[in-house]
Amino acid sequence: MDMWEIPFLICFPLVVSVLMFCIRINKIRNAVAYVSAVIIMLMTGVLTVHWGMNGFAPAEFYVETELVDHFILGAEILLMLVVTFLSFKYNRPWVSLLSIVPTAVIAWLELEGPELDAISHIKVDHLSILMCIIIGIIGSLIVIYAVGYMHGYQHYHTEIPDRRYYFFMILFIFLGAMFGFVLSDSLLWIDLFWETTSVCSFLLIGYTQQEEAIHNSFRALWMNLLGGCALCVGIVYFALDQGTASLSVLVEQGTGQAPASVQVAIALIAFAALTKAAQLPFSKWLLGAMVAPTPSSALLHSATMVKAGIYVLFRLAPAMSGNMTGTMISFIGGFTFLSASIMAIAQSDGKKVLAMSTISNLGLMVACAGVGRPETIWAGCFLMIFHAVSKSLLFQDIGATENSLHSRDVEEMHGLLYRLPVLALFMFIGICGMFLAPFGMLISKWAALKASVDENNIILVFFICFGSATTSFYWTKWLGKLIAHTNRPPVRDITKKNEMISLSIHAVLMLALCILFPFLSSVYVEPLLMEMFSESNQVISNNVLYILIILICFFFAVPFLAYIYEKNVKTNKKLSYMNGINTGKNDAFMGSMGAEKELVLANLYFKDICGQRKLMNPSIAITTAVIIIMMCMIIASALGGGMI
Amino acid sequence: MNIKRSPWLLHYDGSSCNGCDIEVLASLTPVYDAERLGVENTGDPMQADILLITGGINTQNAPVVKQLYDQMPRPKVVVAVGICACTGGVFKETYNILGGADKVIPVDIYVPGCAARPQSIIDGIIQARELFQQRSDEHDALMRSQKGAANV
Amino acid sequence: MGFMTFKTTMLSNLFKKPVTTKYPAEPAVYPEGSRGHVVIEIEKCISCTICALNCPSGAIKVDRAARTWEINRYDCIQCGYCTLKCPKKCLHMAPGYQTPGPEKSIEHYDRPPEEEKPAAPAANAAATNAGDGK
Amino acid sequence: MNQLIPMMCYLLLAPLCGAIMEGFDRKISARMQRRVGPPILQPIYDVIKLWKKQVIVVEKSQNFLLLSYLLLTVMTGCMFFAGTDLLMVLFVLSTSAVFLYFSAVISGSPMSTMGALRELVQDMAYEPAVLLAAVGFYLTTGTFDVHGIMNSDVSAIVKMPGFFIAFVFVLTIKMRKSPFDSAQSHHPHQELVKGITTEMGAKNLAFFQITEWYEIILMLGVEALFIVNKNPWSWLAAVIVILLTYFLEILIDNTSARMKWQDMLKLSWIVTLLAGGVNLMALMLIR
Amino acid sequence: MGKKSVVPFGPQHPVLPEPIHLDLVIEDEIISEAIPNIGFIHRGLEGLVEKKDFNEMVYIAERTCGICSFGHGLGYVEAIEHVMNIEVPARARYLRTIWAELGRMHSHLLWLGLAADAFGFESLFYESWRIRERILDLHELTCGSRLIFSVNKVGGVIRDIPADKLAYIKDQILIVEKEVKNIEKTFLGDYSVQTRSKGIGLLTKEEAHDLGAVGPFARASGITADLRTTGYAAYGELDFEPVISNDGDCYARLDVRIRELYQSIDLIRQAIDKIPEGELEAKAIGFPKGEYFMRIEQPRGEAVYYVKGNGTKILDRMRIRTPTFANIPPLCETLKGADYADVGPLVVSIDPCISCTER
Ligand code: SF4
Ligand code: SF4
Ligand code: SF4
Ligand code: SF4
Ligand code: SF4
Ligand code: SF4
Ligand code: SF4
Ligand code: SF4
Repeated sequence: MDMWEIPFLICFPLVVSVLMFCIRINKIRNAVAYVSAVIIMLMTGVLTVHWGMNGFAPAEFYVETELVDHFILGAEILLMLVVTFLSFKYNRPWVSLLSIVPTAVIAWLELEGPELDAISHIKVDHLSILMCIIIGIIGSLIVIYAVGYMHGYQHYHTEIPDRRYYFFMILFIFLGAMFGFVLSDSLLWIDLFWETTSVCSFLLIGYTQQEEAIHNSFRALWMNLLGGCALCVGIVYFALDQGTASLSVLVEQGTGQAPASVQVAIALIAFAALTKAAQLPFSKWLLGAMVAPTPSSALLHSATMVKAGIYVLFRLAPAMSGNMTGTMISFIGGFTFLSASIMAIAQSDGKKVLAMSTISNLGLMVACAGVGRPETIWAGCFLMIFHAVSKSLLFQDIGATENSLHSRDVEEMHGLLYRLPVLALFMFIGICGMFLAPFGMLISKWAALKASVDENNIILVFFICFGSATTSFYWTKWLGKLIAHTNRPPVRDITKKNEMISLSIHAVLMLALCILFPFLSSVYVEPLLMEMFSESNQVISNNVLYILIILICFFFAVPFLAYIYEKNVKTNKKLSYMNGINTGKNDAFMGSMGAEKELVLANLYFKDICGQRKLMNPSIAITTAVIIIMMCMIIASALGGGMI
Repeated sequence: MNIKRSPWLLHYDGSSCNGCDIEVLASLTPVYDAERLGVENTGDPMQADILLITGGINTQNAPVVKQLYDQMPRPKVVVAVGICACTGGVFKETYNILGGADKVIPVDIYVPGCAARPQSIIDGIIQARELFQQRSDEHDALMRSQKGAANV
Repeated sequence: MGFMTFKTTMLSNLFKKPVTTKYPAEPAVYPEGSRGHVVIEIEKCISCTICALNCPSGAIKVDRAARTWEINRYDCIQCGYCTLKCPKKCLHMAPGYQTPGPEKSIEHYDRPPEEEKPAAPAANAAATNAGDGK
Repeated sequence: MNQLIPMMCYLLLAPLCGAIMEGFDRKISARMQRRVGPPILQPIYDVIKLWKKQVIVVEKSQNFLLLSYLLLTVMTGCMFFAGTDLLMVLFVLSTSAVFLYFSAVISGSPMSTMGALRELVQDMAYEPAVLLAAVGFYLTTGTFDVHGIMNSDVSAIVKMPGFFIAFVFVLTIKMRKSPFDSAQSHHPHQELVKGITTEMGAKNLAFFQITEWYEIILMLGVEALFIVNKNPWSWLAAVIVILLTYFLEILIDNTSARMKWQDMLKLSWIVTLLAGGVNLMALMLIR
Repeated sequence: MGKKSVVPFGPQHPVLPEPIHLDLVIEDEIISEAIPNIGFIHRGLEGLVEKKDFNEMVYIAERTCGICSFGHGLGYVEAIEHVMNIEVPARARYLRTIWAELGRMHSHLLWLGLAADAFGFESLFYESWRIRERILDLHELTCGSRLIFSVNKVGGVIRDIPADKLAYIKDQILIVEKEVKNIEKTFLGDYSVQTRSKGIGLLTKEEAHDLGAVGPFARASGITADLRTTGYAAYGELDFEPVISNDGDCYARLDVRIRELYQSIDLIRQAIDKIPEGELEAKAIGFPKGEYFMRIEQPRGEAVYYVKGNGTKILDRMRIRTPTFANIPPLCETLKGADYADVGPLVVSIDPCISCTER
């Protein structure tokens, strides 16, 4: 059996990226990008169908890859050169060390190291296909959106040199690398793709080449490269000890009584995944990534970069269940979930709220992976799906809103539903998707809660109970801003058609997911769990799922029917209550100085209690300490156990 | 339907000397306890049925009084408490007092007294709630007759 | 410092009789000397207008020619100054208050013609509900 | 059938019970303050009155949002009394709370917006305790199903007194009782005037009021879960415990000042963490 | 714009029965700016002096405010008496003192109730006002009216309090004392009340002095200022010390006023014990000519009455400076940085009387 779609999906974006770089006429390049995005989307579909026709069974390919291996090594060295060059150019030479050392080690392993077992380098199963679908659909939609967005962006930000060819090039490299990443089973390949995403994100964040952007991009780079180092050390140690570099073998050996090298490798790889998934203490790179143009934030946050970390953790999940690595990961994840959601409360910059909530949601997924039981992975998968769609929707929407409103501050969105109705509606759907009841996010949280109770993970139970309360808080208050009544004049909506297409597809996807969600669970996610754990506990019984479907219909129907009913009720309008000193419109009152004063209503932010400034450093300190201590304990116990 | 059992008050201090003002409050406290008549003292014109106004009207509070009255949903009743609210009282000759509450809004019940005693205020509320009921009934009758007319 | 320090008071209050007066089910009681409203012994009045001139809120009107004495109870502040000033001491403060009403009525008293022997005070309809304490 | 009867009972009787309980509440409070107080049926009179008043709103959508709030809450209650999954009930309940928030902020008026934000803080304050209580039920009885919990051998409270304390503590928030009534107070004088309900009048306020009743009965139902077990006598115990807590809430209401939301959040989280946490740890250890 | 809200507070606001308006700028419910606006209640009372004779003005001066109405009447007549050089008989001075202190008790109890109400303690509000009703009954018993006494006249008082009523007053204030002791435990000792009063609205002694605070508000910040020590009415013959506290927060203000209640009770007892028999009034002959500033201690602090007569029955000028007027600048100082939830309690903590401020 052969699946030609796989190399296509990995290589095609790379080819397109070269095209992007070469074509300097915007119209043509846009058209090519558009078409390529559609092709990628279609191919993802074809891959899925093809694989499905083969019976949804895990499949392995490419055992003999001598040539490709050399190519991969070459690419790795190329990446190293790029990093070294840039770090010297921008005066941060030490960063290059983080790239040179692991590359050298890997090169040594490949060229001089012992002969490794022959393994299949590519593996297709439920999880990787799921990731492919997310990358293929969301990623491509983001490209389509970027076509419209970057046009407006460059139009309004004249101070930023127009390097769209470069931007699109990196976008496509990114997509290719992500496909490669989720489809590879060879740890060496994974390492390359890993480093590629790190470098691409670095380049994307630094796109504007302004001081802040460069600063933030280097932060992202060193954090991710640090993870890369850990990954690399883990791989080499594992490979030297066990004579193979296969991820699936690693996981297989990791379940049950694992040899020391496997334990250490898993811990190191999981640690690497933490950096990629922007968990505390490494969350700052994701926050800094906000300086980049919105499509890249959307791409980094929803579909690709951070999901890579989650993907790795999901893969490792069976090997983390019940051991110290799992405890560490679930603690870090839970802690990040809670503290990032608390910090999100203090943010009023829309993009920062999204960033914080991304970190927080990823935390929950990481925690799910750390517990490593079928139930939690079930929840984790749904969290991932819903998060990908709604975050991507929100990021794109906020970008479009910023272009029209010239601000992305949540406070400026007062009454947005009256001023920019379409975008506000999309935003509304996206936010609802993030936390409201019939939407999947909340149900996933519910499942996560239940699973962690089952696993006796007390701390996680607390994190989830409190975190879910804080999460609703910051989302709800944002939603409230959108719908508040205002008489301010409408804003001209200058959103491009491309952006609208992408946004609408996302919104429809969101609603569809919400309704199809029980179906998805039984058809796809449960087999996934079977594959991973060879057991599948139904977290939420079918019975409940049916009730949920009814609930969902009801949920959509109630406001609708209520609306229809209330439409005919005669109501008189009145002025809002302002202690008796309205001036006839609802946006102002008679001020103390005898002149009309504008009414301003701001949300609560608790900036003194949960501001980033207050909480970030303590959180980083706590998590760093936990990671160092736990890592030492894991390594010590693994090695110690080995010695005894 | 009997709606007079639940007259909710809105109290606004026009320009009273506090005398009537605190007597309005006193009529809600244990010794007089207007709540046994179903009274609730809301601070919100949206939810009020009876506007108790104390003190006269001056140039600055006239728009406020008018506005509060306008924000009350119908049916509604206005009670002027104290002679200041009735006529301007001792202050009616000053330059700043325009007169009683009836200068800007229609007053239904006048409660005299300086300061108006809690008993008088309770009397005023009782009269006001009868009026409240009556207005509601009138409105119902009107609606019924309109419906009847439409059916014919 | 304590928590719920008021609980003993509240619980014991629960078993005490409310202090609420039953008004209007029971009539209000006023102590002697309560300044409720002004009453006039109209037959004693000499229409000197001193009361009207001195009333701080201008509630009294006296018409010497028509032999009338009028009071607007919606204007009277019950200060009692008129009773101090009246040379014939025919004004008094009596307990009990003017009933609220939908209109600001003026109470009107006619002095009986001089020739006639003083008869019952002639008060018009508006006067009947005055000072009955309700 | 078994599920339908309690559900119908809830649907029909909850507002009535809620109203009468509130009537008693007002009467008892009045007596504590040495007043006569309103008639027991006063809350019902109020709602009837509100129903008949002219509807005026700042923003028309408020009507349907409040109606949705009512319907969703009622639906959640029905789900609970039909004996479904407790966690689902709680999560859906949190969604209905969002509708209340919407109906208040949509007016764009200062008092109701600030009240609504405080309401959100209150939601944030009580949610962990309620969720933890559900977790506690699961740990003691092995199920999230209301039916299952009811049919356990011993009352859940035996093993989860800490959760019970935390739950009763946050019940004060849910019942909008002083000291935790910063979003909307039954007392006439509040710094936010009528808080979250400031822009609700007439029928809309009636909706709000009725929903409150449904919600309180639902919360008391959850409380009953702590007591009820297989033994029919436990029902009587549950009723007694509910009445006692209700009285306790009235007493608390009458013996405390309104705390600021900051203090409320701090206190309720601390109580939840301590009472709930110790209990949870104990439960997980003995499991 | 950021995260700041700009919202109105008042004039119609249930926490403050009187209309005062504040433009508030708040962030996270913390006030960063508060601009007050008054005038909703201005009547122009002092202008009436041009239309009413100086005897009628007594009744109008009383209506400067219905709460310390007795004090206003007192301040005004004492000012006139000084202008006219009238020696007020001792019994009248003692009676005035008793009434003034009864007035202070009713005012402080009223304030305690309103303070409890402002921080949302309904039953404590009701309890305070229930106690206050006893004092109001004493008012009515002795003067014929619950609030507006109308017993002062230039030269003395109109009514006497016979011995049996004095004894009755003594009995009643004994009961009041017990009841106040009971609510004091809650006002000063309850945890929930303390969260709303301790450390709230701090005003240091220096600030209080520089911004011109008066009355219990100033005394709670440690300033020993009590005009009763000047000895008007019969205060010169009674024994008392001004009540002060050094904390300068809302808690101190509660504390000072509660202790002043006991002080008033003590003063009334002393006055009843010492009251001499004798005339109630001295004849006032002629019309006032000349001017005088009379300063007295109202429940809320120092009030100043200025009168200027020209030898006719119509005065030239009458001016009143009231305690709340002096207390508004320090209030605005304490509002900055306060919580929105504390606006009500803080404004109430100066015991605001907008009515007399705006007259
Ligand atoms: S009627 Fe008298 S007591 Fe009432 S506000 Fe006017 S002056 Fe004051
Ligand atoms: S009591 Fe006073 S206000 Fe009334 S009529 Fe006599 S003088 Fe005038
Ligand atoms: S002062 Fe006396 S006698 Fe003169 S008019 Fe008046 S009531 Fe009559
Ligand atoms: S002098 Fe008086 S009237 Fe003139 S501005 Fe100043 S406060 Fe206003
Ligand atoms: S000083 Fe007299 S005349 Fe001048 S504004 Fe004041 S009250 Fe009027
Ligand atoms: S400064 Fe004093 S006297 Fe002058 S207007 Fe202002 S308050 Fe009146
Ligand atoms: S005396 Fe009057 S004008 Fe002069 S500073 Fe004071 S307030 Fe201003
Ligand atoms: S301070 Fe207040 S209570 Fe005293 S006289 Fe002035 S307004 Fe009245």
